[in-house]
Amino acid sequence: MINLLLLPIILPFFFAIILLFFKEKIQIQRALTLIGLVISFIASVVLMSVVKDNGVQSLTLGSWPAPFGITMVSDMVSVLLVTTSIVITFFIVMYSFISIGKERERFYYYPSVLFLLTGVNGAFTTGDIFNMFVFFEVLLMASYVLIVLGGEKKQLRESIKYILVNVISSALFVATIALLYSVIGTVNMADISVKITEIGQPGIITVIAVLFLLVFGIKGALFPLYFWLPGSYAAPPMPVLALFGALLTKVGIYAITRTYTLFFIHDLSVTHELLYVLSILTILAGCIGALAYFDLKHIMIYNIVIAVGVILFGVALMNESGMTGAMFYLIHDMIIKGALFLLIGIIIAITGTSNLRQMGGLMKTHAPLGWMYLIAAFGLAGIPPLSGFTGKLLIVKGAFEAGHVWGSIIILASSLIVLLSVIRIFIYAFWGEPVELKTTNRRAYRKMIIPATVLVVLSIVYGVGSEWFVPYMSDASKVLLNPSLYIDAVLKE
Amino acid sequence: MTVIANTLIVFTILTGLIFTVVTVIGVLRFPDVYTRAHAASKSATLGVIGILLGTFFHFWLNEGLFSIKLLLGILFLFITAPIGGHLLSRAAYLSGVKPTKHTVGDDLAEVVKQSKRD
Amino acid sequence: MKTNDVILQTGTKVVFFIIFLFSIHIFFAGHFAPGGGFVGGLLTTAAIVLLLLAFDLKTVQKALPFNFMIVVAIGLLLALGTAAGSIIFNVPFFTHAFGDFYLPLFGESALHTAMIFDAGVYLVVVGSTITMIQTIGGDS
Amino acid sequence: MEFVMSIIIGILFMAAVYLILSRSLLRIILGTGLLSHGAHLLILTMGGLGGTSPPVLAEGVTDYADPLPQALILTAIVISFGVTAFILVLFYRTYAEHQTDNMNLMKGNDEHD
Amino acid sequence: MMTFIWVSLLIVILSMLGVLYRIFRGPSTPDRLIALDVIGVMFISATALVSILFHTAFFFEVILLLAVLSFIGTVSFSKFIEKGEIIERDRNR
Amino acid sequence: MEFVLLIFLPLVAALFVPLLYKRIKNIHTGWFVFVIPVILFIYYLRFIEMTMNGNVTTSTLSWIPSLDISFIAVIDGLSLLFSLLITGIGSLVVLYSIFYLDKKQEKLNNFYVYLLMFMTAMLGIVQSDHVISLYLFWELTSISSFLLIGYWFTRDRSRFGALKSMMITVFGGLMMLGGFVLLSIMGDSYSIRELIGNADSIIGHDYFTLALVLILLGAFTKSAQFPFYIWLPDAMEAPTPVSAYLHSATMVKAGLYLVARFTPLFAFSEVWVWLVTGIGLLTLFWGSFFAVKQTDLKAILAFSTVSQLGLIMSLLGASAVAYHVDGPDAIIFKVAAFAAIFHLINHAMFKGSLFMTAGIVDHETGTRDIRKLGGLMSIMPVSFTVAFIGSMSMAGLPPFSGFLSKELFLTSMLALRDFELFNFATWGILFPIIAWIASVFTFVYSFYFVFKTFAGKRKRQPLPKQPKEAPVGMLLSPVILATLVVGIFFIPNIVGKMFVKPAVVAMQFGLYNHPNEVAVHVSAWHGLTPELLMTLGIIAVGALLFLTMKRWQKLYEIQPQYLSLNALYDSLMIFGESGMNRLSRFYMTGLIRTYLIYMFAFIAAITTIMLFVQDAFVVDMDSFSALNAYGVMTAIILVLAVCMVLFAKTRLAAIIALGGVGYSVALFFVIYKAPDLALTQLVIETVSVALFLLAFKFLPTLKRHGESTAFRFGNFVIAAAVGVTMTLVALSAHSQKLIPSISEYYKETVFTEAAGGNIVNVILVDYRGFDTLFEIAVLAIAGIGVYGMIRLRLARKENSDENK
Repeated sequence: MINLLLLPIILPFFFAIILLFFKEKIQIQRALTLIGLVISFIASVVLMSVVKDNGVQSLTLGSWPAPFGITMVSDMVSVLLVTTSIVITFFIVMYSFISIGKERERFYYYPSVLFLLTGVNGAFTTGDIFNMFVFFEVLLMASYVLIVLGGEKKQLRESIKYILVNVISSALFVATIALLYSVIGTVNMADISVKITEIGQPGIITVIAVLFLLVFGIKGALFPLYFWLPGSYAAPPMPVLALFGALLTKVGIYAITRTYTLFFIHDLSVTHELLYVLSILTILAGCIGALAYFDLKHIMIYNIVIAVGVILFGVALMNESGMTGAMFYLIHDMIIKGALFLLIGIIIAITGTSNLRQMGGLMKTHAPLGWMYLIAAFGLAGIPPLSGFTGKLLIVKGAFEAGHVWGSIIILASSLIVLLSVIRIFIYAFWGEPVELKTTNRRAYRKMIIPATVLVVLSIVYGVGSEWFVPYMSDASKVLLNPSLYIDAVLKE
Repeated sequence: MTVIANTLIVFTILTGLIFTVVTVIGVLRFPDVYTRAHAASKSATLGVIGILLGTFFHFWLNEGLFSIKLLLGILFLFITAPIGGHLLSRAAYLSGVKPTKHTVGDDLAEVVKQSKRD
Repeated sequence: MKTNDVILQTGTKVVFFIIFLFSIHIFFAGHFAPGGGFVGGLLTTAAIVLLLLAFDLKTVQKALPFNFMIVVAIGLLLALGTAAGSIIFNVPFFTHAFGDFYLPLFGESALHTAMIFDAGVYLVVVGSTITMIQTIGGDS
Repeated sequence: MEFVMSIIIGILFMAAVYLILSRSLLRIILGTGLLSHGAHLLILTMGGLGGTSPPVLAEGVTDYADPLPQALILTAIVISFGVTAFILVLFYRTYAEHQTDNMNLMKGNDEHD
Repeated sequence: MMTFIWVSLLIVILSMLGVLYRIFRGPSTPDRLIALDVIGVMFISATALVSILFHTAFFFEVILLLAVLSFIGTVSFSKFIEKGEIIERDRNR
Repeated sequence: MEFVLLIFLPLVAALFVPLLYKRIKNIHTGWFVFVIPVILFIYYLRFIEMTMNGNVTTSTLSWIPSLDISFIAVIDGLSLLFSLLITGIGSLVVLYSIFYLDKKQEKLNNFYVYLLMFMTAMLGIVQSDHVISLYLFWELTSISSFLLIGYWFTRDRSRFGALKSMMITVFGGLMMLGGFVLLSIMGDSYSIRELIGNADSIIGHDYFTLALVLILLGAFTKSAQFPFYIWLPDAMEAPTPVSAYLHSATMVKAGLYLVARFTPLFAFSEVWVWLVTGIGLLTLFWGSFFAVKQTDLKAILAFSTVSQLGLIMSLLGASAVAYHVDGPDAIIFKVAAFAAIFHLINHAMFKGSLFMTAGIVDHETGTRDIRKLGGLMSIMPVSFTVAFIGSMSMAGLPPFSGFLSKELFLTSMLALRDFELFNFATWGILFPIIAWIASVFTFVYSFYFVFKTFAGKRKRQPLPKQPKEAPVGMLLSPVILATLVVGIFFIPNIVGKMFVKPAVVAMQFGLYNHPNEVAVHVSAWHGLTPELLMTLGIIAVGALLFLTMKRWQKLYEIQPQYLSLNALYDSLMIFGESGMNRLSRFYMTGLIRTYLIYMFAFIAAITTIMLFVQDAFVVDMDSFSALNAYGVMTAIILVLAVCMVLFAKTRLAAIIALGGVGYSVALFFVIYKAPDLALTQLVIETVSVALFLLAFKFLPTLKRHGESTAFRFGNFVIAAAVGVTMTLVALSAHSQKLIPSISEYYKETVFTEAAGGNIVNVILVDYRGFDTLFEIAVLAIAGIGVYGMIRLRLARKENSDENK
């Protein structure tokens, strides 16, 4: 089954198309979406085991030899991300059943989600830089639809900003690919890597590297390109926000990671130093935002920014600990962000506001929610043995090994800020004098808390059972640190 | 043969060119929209048809390619150009562009006024 | 004021078919000459737009009673199906097949699965652009 | 010629950025349009402007233009068409809801309550 | 022969530039549109001449296409000027 | 037996607590919980024999073996002592809580879950040999104490105190983690004992001092040293059993434990001695001085805890000096180690009992305000006795255990004076002086605590509750502790032999081979030494100060509120909220234009800088193709069209101009031999124009919205920067075509392999068909989006609902 690595992309795509036929039949849409996701998940798990056993899988589409057709590559990094994305989407879709509303469901909400997943998985898997652009567009287009679906005033206003920024970044992306093509005449990622090595990364390639960083930095919310993110992400309904928070910035991070470990590895003192500085600044900027707001959504959104900084910091180190840590943290962040956004969504649904000052005492009425939230919050802050710890530990270790003392101390201190920001939510929303709640539907509440709980449990398993994941993560970092593994798999013969 | 062919080609293209130049003069020099539209829709169409015919002959006679596409194009232009000219003039009139002072009569004005009253 | 568009409508009836045929031609020409699914699709769209301009949404809807969203879906399925056919033969995705076949009516003719893919492209382009134009035009 | 093209690309980007930074929604859309034109021309230029014949097989022609950038541009054109259409509708819907097309009045919800 | 075509092309292009003046000058929108229509038509001529020069038939599609598009453009612009909306929902209402 | 598992016993038991609480209503849940620490205590007693012989036992439970992370439990003298304190005092606290907390009113399930969790955490800290698992438990104590302090979560003070303690201790913990990681890199191991074994390689390392400071930050925050002590008084919002547990015997001792544990590694550092001793003494003084200011019973005890912790800390610092000296001098610093451990035990006893009595007073009178209390002696005789014993021990008076350790403390401080290492000589005199002054205040607050509460007259205004003696059950625990306080005074050497000496051996690793070598003999009477004189002085001056307290207590009011450390913390937190808010408000304007300006400016700047710094700006005229008349003309048309877009006054003109730009681009495609592109571009441009015209019905006319000249100029500068950058980069990239394109392949194979003629189209449907597949997907999604956007209008629905 040589096409196996395509299935996690093709299956959501296929089901999304099928859903287009069932516009008014919401029940069928729901069922098909779940079925599609489950099948995709199975495919991705099989793929993961294949990658684990046989190393990097690659397939050049259309039976063309490698640099000429489009190559799809599944290494451990991509397959991990793909699997996690599918899992998270699954739970968010489950959550959407209750919270998104019939209206949106009728207007192609589920197909859009699946298209988004297609784009995300495609971007994770592709081995061709222009094809990556296409997948970026798929996921962006789907995200435009999702962010604006419903047409509320605020949504429309923020969508404009979101789309504007992404249009600019897309144009820049195309331009950068063009520049790269001009210099080395290829768009296949493995081939690019080989050719850059051949010419030894002259200055112009370094400039292109910086441009790539900027392009992906816009998508991945790197300082000073993240400004658009908080406002835009706060606009759409909660499941969409959860989807964005868990998946979208990660695509940018993945792209930076990929390009900065596969292409631009011959002038680390410039490119990676820049990445290093920017990621630290990203962390700081995220911390400022996370503290500045009293709005649940905004606090969480700024935590996305912080996480971006932490992960890229790990990547910038370019040593084994840092890279493994970054991978650990990346997956952790996807799971925990998904969980936290869902939990916050429940809080907002219960209290009817996202302003912390108008909440209080939920512990008396919704204790399980409180405990789930607290666990997730500690997980986010990297309290052992929860999921964020291993990654952060390894990143810090990597930073010390690389001699970046202050960087790692900032990372550690940022954990404190993260903790403060999320615990503040706990203290204000769950502790304190209870405020009067609007009457909520207990059944809906119970249905909503299930997917969130499962995600939290997953994150706990991920943290406590780190041992099970270490081989996968170290495989991932091995591929990232040894581009030859990737190249050999693509340009075999 | 070539000479005859070339003569034909040159003749048709030249005709086209002349009409084209006439169009430009018309569009630049005529006093109002309606007269310009006249120049544009009639002579421009003739101009392009001439040049296209020349091209058609060139490819047919010199390069041995009988292009249906070009003929189709000529036909198409022949049908559409007047429609376009008509629509533009009407649009201009209905959007209230005044004709030049030299205009003798304006029969449409009555009708428009009438229907506006209704 | 209320105007009739008799000239336009009559012309359009002819011109529509010219454009449509031209678009089909361009679509089929695609593999060997400039053209292909995109341009073909867009040109068909242009033809339909012309119809919409000359008549109105309701009339065109009656004349072309498709749900264009379904057309999009069919097009996507067609494109994906062509590409995914290779999964059955366990060759890399998107491996096209071509060859000379003897067809009863057309005689010896070259068939290329890429054509089917291009047809998918054509349908999607037509479907989605017309959907957009119809919905915008139908907006109040 | 590439020199001229590079300057054209610069001008397109410049005009696009200028328009995108303005206050009026409509001008912003115009800006995004120009931006994509700039990007497409950039690909074309970067592919090299040489080549005496279009990349369609013909007898006796050996010097074809580089087909790959053209294919990439085609993809990009279609995508930006989709995006432009979407943006257009988004903008007029926004205008309908907010009753303004002044970006300054759509300050957004970075409210620091 | 080729020289003649070259010269013709030059004339056509100069004509286009001449008409371009009308686009900038106006004074009314229909004026501009007419000029635009003319430019579209001349564009077709230019393309035809270019294809003679280049000895290639690939631009014939372009020619036909330009004709089609120029027509559609003209129709939609004139409808826009006339009615403000180019596609009506139901004109019999 | 794998005793590492026993660490988790309380945690596992905690899982059953909610169940028991729900099912069994009649019996106080505390009774079930009580069993756990008792079992553990008895279990740990068995190890005394072993540690007395200086033996060590370990037990491992692996967690992430691939990363070399596991739970390694070690029982040696030090960890055993702490384990016994944790479980022993834990049992007493649980016992006490059974009577203190009402089973009907309180959410006992939560309380005991937290408490058990905390117990696990503490056991984990003291038994962990692996730094990562140590850190894990360390944070677990922070979390469980957060929950315990915030137990009455509706109270604002509880929330505040919980957050404060967590922030400060977690901060320390994180820094400590950094230190641990550094250590593990330097010593190539996570195991503390292995690290100590590799001390030689660590000491010379560049990061040695940094690691030391980071780890000390952890210890200082947890042990409430100056200036981090501020969380401790606020933590008194917790129920009293919790205070008794956390702040006498366990949590705050974790920092001391850490310092003791790492002494063998860091003692070689001068910085260590200075910091630990200096901060310890400063804390001792500071805590004791401000304890007298407090009016809340528990606050007095909190500050006394701070000061006592400082005392022990300074002793630990002094004990590190033992590594620097040989011979007879060393003995005194070895005594310091003994004193530290010994005082730690004593402190656990008397402070536990004191907290419990404070709780009893609170419970029975309804207030903890010392100004309202007085004369309770007759009503609550047992409580008074316990409090008296505890206080006297704290003040360092015979015949209570505190006296003995206090004497040893003074001895050590005096020794530091005489000791000429690290330039102590000049400043050394300060050590005994500060120690003495601090001890005076210790004396004062001890008396203050016990006598203002129990002695004197009853205050006139009635207490919230009618005071009475506490029930026997509640008194049981404090009485046991008080008995121990007295008992230890009479058998100090047995205690020393059983507990202190094994601990000292573990702490001063490498100096001894066997606990018996610790040559310290404690005796109540050791002649008329300077220490004794100092004690006498303390009593005299202390008594005087206590009697005149009313007169000078006002002095505290001189210190303005805003100069305190609490104010610093508060302002930090406020800065974290409103300050950050203001900062963020400053640059997060909500205007997309602002954000775009940041982005564009950054993009242009960094790209241009890189271009020149990397010497990448090359313009190679030879690589360019010749100027082409059509090209130039098209370029001119394009630029004209762009200008028209820029300066268009009406929207129609703008759209026409945009179309013009599009057509010019198509013209370029024609010129540069791209017929497919030209076709597509033309059609798309036309369809787009049609779309625009279609949408114009809904769009406003073109307005500038009062863009000022400055505004436009700003836009222009940014735009120009971006434009110039793009030009420069494009030129450079084109001038450096280093590797020929791969597209020759397509030209060669298009007919033979792909059976096509139009290479571009074949690339689109075959070579790169995958792109096309998803590109049409983009178009399809755009269609969906447009459809949904126009047809689905929740906003309007909302509005119309409101209008009804």
